[in-house]
Parts: sequence; structure tokens; C-alpha cells
Amino acid sequence: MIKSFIAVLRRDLLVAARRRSDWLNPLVFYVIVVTLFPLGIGPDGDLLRQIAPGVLWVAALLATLLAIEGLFRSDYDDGSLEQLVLSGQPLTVLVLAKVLAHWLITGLPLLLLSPLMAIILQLNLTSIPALLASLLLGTLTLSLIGAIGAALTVSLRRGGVLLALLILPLFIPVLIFGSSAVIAAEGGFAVEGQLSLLGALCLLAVAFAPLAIAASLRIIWE
Amino acid sequence: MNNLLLQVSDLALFRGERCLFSGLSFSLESGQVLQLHGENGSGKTSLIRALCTLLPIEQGEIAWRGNLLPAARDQYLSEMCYVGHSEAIKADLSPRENLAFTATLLNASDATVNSAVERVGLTGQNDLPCRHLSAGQRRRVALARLLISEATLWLLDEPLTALDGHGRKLVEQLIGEHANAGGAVIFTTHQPLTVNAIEILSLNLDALQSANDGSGGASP
Amino acid sequence: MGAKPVAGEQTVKEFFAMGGYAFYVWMSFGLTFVVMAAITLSTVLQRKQAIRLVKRKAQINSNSDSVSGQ
Amino acid sequence: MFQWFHRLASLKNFYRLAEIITPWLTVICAGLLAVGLYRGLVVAPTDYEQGESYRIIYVHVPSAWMSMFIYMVIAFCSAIYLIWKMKLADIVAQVSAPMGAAFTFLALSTGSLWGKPMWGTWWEWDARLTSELILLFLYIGYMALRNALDSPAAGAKAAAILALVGVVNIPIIHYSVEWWNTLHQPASITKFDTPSIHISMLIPLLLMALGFKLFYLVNMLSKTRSVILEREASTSWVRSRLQENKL
Repeated sequence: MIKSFIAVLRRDLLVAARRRSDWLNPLVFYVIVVTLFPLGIGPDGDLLRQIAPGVLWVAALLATLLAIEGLFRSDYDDGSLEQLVLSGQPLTVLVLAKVLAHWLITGLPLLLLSPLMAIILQLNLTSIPALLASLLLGTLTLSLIGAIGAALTVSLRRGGVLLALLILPLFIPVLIFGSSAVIAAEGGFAVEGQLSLLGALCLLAVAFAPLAIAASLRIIWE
Repeated sequence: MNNLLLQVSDLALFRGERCLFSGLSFSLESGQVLQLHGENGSGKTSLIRALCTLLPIEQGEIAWRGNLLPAARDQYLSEMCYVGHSEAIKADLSPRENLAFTATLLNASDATVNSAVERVGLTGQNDLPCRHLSAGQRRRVALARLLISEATLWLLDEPLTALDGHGRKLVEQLIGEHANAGGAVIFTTHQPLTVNAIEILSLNLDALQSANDGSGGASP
Repeated sequence: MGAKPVAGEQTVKEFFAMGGYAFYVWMSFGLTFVVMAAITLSTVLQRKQAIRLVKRKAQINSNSDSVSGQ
Repeated sequence: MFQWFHRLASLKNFYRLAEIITPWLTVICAGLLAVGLYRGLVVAPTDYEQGESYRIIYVHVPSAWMSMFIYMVIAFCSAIYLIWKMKLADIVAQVSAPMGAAFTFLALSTGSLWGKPMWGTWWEWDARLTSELILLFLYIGYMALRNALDSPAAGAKAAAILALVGVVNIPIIHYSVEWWNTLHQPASITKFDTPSIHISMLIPLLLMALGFKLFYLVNMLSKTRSVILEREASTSWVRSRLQENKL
């Protein structure tokens, strides 16, 4: 089972390496969305600093949503999704591998890019560690929950808007704890509380999301 | 190992509210090759997808080696391979990478991968991304995947599509060898397909459609 | 519950004034009435539509029965 | 015990059962609503703090309770549908979703109407109202997914999975919104706590709540019967009912 987990992981990373647009688009989207806010709200540093945590987190959340939509679509179109379901290997493990691969492709780069974005929004450098810690746990949870929506809407040609409608409400707790962690760091308060809650959400997602994803994948062909 | 492999009893398939066919019963023993007949929309593809558990069945039962399917699912999946319309290969990866992935998924050894690649005549283009291969060559990669799976039951949906003369002969040989080795094959095709020294059973879904009184059986 | 309803002495006009909050109170109750009426209407229409469908299907089946001479 | 469960599941029996009890429920529901309205608007004394505007709770609180109650019904039916493939459960969930959304919308609008006189703003980012708003999104997502997939069977199952995922998330969302609320607002009592209300104010509230529940039940049963008729139109029992025109 572990071998097939690694096999799926390696295959997806290989495919992503060959198709640059898959992981580049969400990153560019993230950068553009963050730069829109100063243009929209004004260059005043204090105001930007105040809204920076929220903006960074909402932009990361939207970028994950944009990236996760096609998670199963390419496999669905070329028929390899059927082979995964019929491979006899536990589907939850294969699905976990696919989500982990997707996170490595889009979640991690998002994480590494966020300090740069924080600087653009005048965030204090001292709260960047909190931002990174919260995004680390947050993007993993977002990918897992987003994958449920991706599995539910994989057979739709234009599932994008529907995916947002289905999944954004479920993103809200992660957003609340994530951005409040950064706000607390800005204010010099302790961040452990928020991070532990984010960790709890992440574990909950790792435990339950694959079950929902596997169940959703099995009903596509009805 | 008694040779009764697949047993289908009183199977009915619906597409939405419309009943494609009902009362279908047949059994398949090792060494037998069964061809499904029926014009488009008679449910050939749906039957094959139902047999490979992709399509859930509301009415009727499928048994593998005597035990009913929902319970024996893992055993059945490990001994069955389905090749559908799409070849189930990633266009950005080369045939070697695709087949290596399938091998690890179905825990087959590298030796089987190499022998399969030779058997389907893909040695030349083994490292080109499949995107650059012709449809016929991609179909051969799917056939190689079939060999790698070492499955007892082959479920082939239009295996001859996009294949040239050599390709067709190759498929006929593969089916022949598989049946002689004790395997079983169920396939649908529009082009003629003859396997020497093996009598292909046929199951006509249209006959079932009109009869509909559940008497349809595999008539030689 | 013998207590005389407190609102008894109020004139009808005072009652509708709702202590100055007339707009908010009557808007809320009005909206509730509208939504519940809409739900009831959709139920009735759905029922009519279902009966119409059953009748149409019965006709189609009876035609096909008569056509095939049964 | 399981035997009646399957007997009820057969659509024919359910149809007959619903047909018998619906008229009675309608009468009781109408009675409850009438008495509840009368006692709430006329009998209940004026609230010393909010004056007359507190009477809005007689529609706001029951609709808020209903919006949550119906989502639980949908989640429960979805679980039964996924586990035992009971078509009836899927039909009940399908017809309940629009009503749930309607009650959620009602709770939101009456909430904002109640909030305006108290705080002067039409929308107050109060924990309860925000959770209600998110619940509305969950309802809309559920209904959108159900009709988006081409095959109705896949749509029903996908919506059932979404409902179960949603019901797991509701407490999490509620807790995080409460937490978010106390984080940004100084610890004030959540503005929507029904004031420690006098018994004569409480009775109409319970009457209205029960009335709302029966209202939902009556409409759900009747809508379910209509869907059963549509789905079983070509079965013998429906046709024989048609002949005796006892649909």
C-alpha cells in the first residue's frame, strides 16, 4: 500500500513537472490578488498592515480553490481515474497521495511566497513566522477539504463556480483561525492557541476528508 | 481450481429510468471468450462497466469464483482488468513511466513490464511522452497494461479501435494465448475479430431487449 | 390563565403602532407570511404537476396497450 | 424492529401513511400558529427593555431553529440513503432543502429587522446571524450540486455526501464564528440571547416553534407524495389509484 502511495505521489509530481502551468497559475494568481488590495484601498502603510493578515489568508484560500479544481479532472478525462478505483488498492490512500502531491505543487510554493507578499503589505517581519506556521497547517487543510469539492464536481465541465459555492463555507473556520493567528502575532500576543486549533482542523481533515473523497469518486460513473 | 470464473444471474441495468435490459444470466468458465453483440445504445458498454463494478447494479447478482461480488470485491479486482474507450495513460508521461506506475500499483515485477512492452511492439518509442505517440501506439500501451496486470478476466471495450492490421492480429493472438492459458475474456467490438482454434461465444443484448422474459443465455 | 390580556384596553390603532416599531414588527411577520405562503403554493403546484404527469403517463401507456392490440 | 423500517420504506406504504396523517397535521399546525400569533402579539406583555420590537422573536427564533432542524433532517436522510440506499430518504432530503433555505433566509431577514431598532444597523456581525448566513450558503451549495450533475442518481448521492460533510462542519463553523466574534468584540453578551423572558412570553414562542415544525412536516409530506407519484407514475399501484381517482 505504501508503494502505491509513493507511486501515485511520484507520478503526479512528474506530470506537474512536465506541465508548468498547473502550478504556476495559482502562484501568479496569489501575487496578483494580493497586489490588488493596495491598489484598491490605497498605499497607506498602517491601513495595509492592519488588513494584511486577512488579505494574505483570503488570497491564499482563493489560490488553493483555483488550483484544486482540476485535481481529478485530468485523470477523469484520460481514464486513469477508473484504473485507480479498480486497482484494488485502498482508494483513500491513493486519494491522500494525490492531495499531498497537489499540496507540494501549489500549497508549499504559496507558503514560500507569502513572506514576500507580507512585506508588500507592510506586515511586521516579526509576525512572518506565525504567518508561515498558520499557512503551513492551513493550506494542507484547505487542500484536503477542497479535494472533496473537486471530487464531487469532477464530472462537470465548468465546475469552478459550483466548487467555490460548495467549499468556501467549509473553508471559513480555517480562515478565521489562520488570519487571527497572524493578527495575534502582529499584536505581540501568543499564537499557540490559534495554531493548535489549526492543527486540530488539519488532523480532522486528514482523518475524514479522504473517506468523503473516495466516496465521491465512486459515484461519478453512475 | 474449478474452472467456473464469472457467474451473472438475473442482471438488470437502467440508464436513468429507462431499462436497458433485464433478466440477463450467463456464466463464464476459464478458457472461454465471450463477445457482446447489440447495436449502439443496447447497453454493451454499460454491461462491461457494470461487470467491472464501476456501474453499481440495483437488480441481479455477479459472483466471482462462486462467491458474491460485494464481499469478494478485492479478490475480484485483483484478478480482473478493464480496458475501456480511453487508454488510461497520462499523455505527459512516456510509456515506460506509465507502465512502471501501473506495475507498482498492481505490484507486478519489472520483468513483466519489459516483456509486455516487447510483446506489444513498443520498444522503439518507449521514452517519448505519449502525447507524441499515434492513437494506435497508445492503444498498444493499454494492451501492455493488460499484460502487466496478469489478470484472469479481461474486460475489453472496443479493443480494436485505432489499431491497424498488425494491431488487430496482435489482439487476436493475445486473446488466444490468454484463453489457452486458462483466462477468460469478455469484449465488445464493431470490427470482425476471429481467434484461431477458439470458438467465440456470443451474447446478444438486443435479443434480451425484446424477449425481456429473462430467458437470455450465452448461446454458442 | 384567567388574567385579562394586557393589550385589552389598547385601541386597535395603538396595537398596530407596536410602540413605534410598527414597521419592523409588521415587516417581519409579513415576510414570514409571504415565505410560508410561497412554500404552501409550491407544494400545491408540485402536487398538481405530479397528478398531471401521472395522467399523461397513463394515457401514453393506454395508447401503447391499445396499439399493440392487447 | 427492522421490519417496519423496510415496510415504511416502500413508497406505496409511505404514500398511504402520509395521505392519512397530513390532514390532521394541517389542522393542528393551523391551530398552533393561530394561538401562538394571538398570544405573542396581543397577550404577551411589553418587554421593559426592547418595548414591542422583541415580538419579532416569535418569527425569528422559530425560523432559526427550523433552519438548523431541517439541515439535520437532510443529513440524517442522506446517511440513511447512502447506507441503505433508501429512495424515500433521498426524496425527503430533496424536498426539504428548499424549505430549509427559505427558513434560513427568513431567520436572516427577521434577524436584521430585529437588529435595526436595537443597534441602528441593518446587518450586525453577530455570531448567530453570521452562522445563519453560512448555513444559507450550505443550503444553496447542496441544492446547486444536486441539480448540477447530469444523472439524478449521481446528483443525489453527491448531495448526500456534501450534506454529511456539511453537518460535520456545522459545529466547527459555529464554534469558530463564536470564537471570532468574542475575539473582535469586547466580551458582551451575544446580542441575540433571548432576554430572560417572562413565562407568558415563552409560551407563544414554543407554540410558534411547534407550529413551524408542523408546517414543515405537512409541506414535506405532501411534496414527498408528489415526487413519489412522479417517480412511480408507471407502476400498477399508482395507475389503480388513478382509476379510482384517489391520488
